[in-house]
Amino acid sequence: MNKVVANADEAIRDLQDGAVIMSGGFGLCGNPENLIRAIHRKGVKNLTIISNNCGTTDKGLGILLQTRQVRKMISSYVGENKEFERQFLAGELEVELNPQGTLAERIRAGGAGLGGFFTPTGAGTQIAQGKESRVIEGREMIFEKPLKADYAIVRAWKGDRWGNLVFRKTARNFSPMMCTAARITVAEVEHLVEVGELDPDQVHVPSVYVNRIFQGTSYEKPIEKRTVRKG
Amino acid sequence: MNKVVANADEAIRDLQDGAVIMSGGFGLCGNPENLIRAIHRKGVKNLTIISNNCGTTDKGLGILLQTRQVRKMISSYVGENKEFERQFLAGELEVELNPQGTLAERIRAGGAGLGGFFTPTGAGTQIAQGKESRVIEGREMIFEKPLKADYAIVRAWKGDRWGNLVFRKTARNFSPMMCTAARITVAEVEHLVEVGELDPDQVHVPSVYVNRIFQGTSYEKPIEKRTVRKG
Amino acid sequence: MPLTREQIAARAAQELRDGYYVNLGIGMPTLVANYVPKGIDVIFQSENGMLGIGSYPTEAEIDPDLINAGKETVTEIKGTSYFSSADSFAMIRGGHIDIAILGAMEVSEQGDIANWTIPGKVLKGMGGAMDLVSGAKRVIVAMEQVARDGSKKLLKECRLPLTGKKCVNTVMSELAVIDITPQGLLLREIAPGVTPDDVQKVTEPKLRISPELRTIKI
Amino acid sequence: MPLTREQIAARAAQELRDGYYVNLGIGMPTLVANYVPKGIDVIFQSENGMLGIGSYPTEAEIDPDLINAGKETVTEIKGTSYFSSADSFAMIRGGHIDIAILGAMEVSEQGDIANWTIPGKVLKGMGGAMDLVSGAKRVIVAMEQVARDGSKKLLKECRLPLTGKKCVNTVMSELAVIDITPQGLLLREIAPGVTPDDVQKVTEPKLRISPELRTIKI
Repeated sequence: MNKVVANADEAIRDLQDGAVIMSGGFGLCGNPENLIRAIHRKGVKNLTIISNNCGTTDKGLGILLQTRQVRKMISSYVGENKEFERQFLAGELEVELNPQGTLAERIRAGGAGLGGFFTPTGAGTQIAQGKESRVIEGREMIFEKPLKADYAIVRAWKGDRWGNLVFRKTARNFSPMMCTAARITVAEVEHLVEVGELDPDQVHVPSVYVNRIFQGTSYEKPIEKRTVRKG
Repeated sequence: MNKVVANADEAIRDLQDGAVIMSGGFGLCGNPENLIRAIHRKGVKNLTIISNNCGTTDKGLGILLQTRQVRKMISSYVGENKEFERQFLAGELEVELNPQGTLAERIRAGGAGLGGFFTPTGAGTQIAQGKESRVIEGREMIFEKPLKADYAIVRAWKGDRWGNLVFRKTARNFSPMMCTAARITVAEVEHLVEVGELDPDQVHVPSVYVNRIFQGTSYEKPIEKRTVRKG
Repeated sequence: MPLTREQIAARAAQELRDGYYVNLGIGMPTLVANYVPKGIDVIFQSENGMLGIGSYPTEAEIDPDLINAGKETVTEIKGTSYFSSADSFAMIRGGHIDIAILGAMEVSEQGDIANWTIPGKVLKGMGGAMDLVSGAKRVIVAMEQVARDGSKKLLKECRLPLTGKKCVNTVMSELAVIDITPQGLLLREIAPGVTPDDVQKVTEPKLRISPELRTIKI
Repeated sequence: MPLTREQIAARAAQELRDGYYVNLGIGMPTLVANYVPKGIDVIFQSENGMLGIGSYPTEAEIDPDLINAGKETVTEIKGTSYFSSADSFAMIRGGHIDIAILGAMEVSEQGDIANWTIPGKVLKGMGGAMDLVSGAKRVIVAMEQVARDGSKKLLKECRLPLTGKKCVNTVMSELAVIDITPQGLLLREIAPGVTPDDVQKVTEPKLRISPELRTIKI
């Protein structure tokens, strides 16, 4: 079994126009930087991107907006991005907003083979429009459907050659669920290790979910809000 | 914040007749042995137990059957227990069987505030009887409801004084979800450590889910099927 | 005299109890962390997947893999744990967070809250706000009584798109502490030197005044 | 000559490919692990929360915290991971297991399977069987053609309570390899010295015979 590929370009060799891509990351934290750059280089268009945010104007997924590669975003929060705003207002970009927890749970449901779930989040708001609703144990709940993708792209801290992944701190966020919900999951890792080096009790994503893996390079890890205290 | 109690008896001091209790463990693996013994000693009756299995005739949860403390079991597999069979056939014990994955997912839904979910598991079988069903993306699915409990009792390998838990190997099984789905969660641990000793990236159950914790003693850890190869 | 933003945060912090798990929204609610009563353990959750938020880092401690939901660099404490977004919102939605303290643009006397969008303005998204207001055991809104344009924010019905229905328990403003009850708004505490009438003037629904009305102490 | 149980397992193992993730049921399917073709990596999943099952332990290696779904003591391999039951069945239900190889009491020509209970007999429960048959990408049933009481097990309709509907892809028995297709049962391979007529005699529905019918090679 060999899931290791040389680099990001090889990892997305079969990515085509119109693909649905889930991308891990919360803001610019935990972004699969190598894979985003490779998609940018490849120039595929009409992408649907499922990701909590859409980067900033010139960082993260934002660079795919600059080149007009994205047709639709499925996200929970898309502030901090002027180009996004412009394309949306001009009708060039379709946007589907989900409450953050609903987005995470829909991705999990997609990966877990569930047909959907009832959640209280968003009941009675415009998010509920057009959705089935019912009262369960005295609470109004709405029905939410699973999300799946053609590709999931994530960045982990460590990964072994079989695809077992370990994340670091809040860089984990949406990545574990996304790995489960795509036809092809690609992981870039900061440290590619041999099979057997990761503690089996502490694997965040079991190898079954990862199809391709490589060690990323040139991590920029930009910080959006550099808040500090005096030392 | 002090969640540490002296022992299992103190941990279940307020447990009453008729309570609904989730118990971690798969067969006799990962059982909260101290807590099961304490429930046995306390003699509370008419319990509803939610656990994948019901121990064996004289081990694990099976000892609560011997003393007729259990009114109802919600499980997936209840073989290996003669007393169970006798009480069930005599109409003394109510049993609700769930597919194992549905049981796990219902407990997760209970802890996660969901109102239920559609699953393909069990569609077209007697498990589907009386349940709502619908075709989703071409597959028949049935609606399953969340499960909650008054108490969850689990055994972890390590836990800190705030209740962060780490499990070991296949002793993890149902315990992480059960911790989330009860009004009062009690964890017995093999090693009680100071706050800060567990790696934050590798906590399986965050402290918010645990109300009471203590270091267990006298672990028997019985083995159901001792299969060996020649060394 | 009306409370300052810092004083509103300090008043909100008085609701914290030993062992509480708390989620703070961005803006004024973030300040609440500075006023945790001495001698108690309060653990702050961040919906991007962290329980146990510490202070901001020193320059040397900055870690791009460690941010809060407002995308600010933070630190961990002893007892911190990290988890995925699905697990984080399971925690929030499942009622495991004792208090969420949030800002708002509008709150209604039924406890409806609007704090995520203004039609026709910039599209941003609700992030985790809808999950937090529907999931936390208790929702406290920390906000000023009147918007910058002079309009009231505590209303009979919200005019902006809702974040959640019937979910706010208490509003803490520069003038008052107001509970949302099945009988409507209940004025429980009032800023020093402020009269119930002063509060009523900037509140659209009729206020009931608690028989135990007292002055806010910071 | 009909295959032995070991030979049925060996034939089933021929379906394994490098990089497959596989769940084996208890009984005969467990034997499949002994016949993994040389030079490929096949990873076995156990629904109690383990990916990467090793051999049985030596006496010295026995660990009560490490069992498979049949409650047998096992070992881990390099690359093993552990997870919760909810995560394990998310993996199964979500279609991430390439093949499940299971025993059965009855299989119908539509691919229905019954393998969890006999009404009036001892109550045991379905365990993870219903999830496995509905979740795995491919379901192979390894079983004998005839039950101990002489009754056929490959039927037009199952008589026992179902474990799952339309989920079995292939049946491997001591006599044959039979695919379940939209057009019914397709006899693809046959044991050495056995005729299609021999197989038909112990099979209730009409068998179609593959134009490429071949002899099973172990």
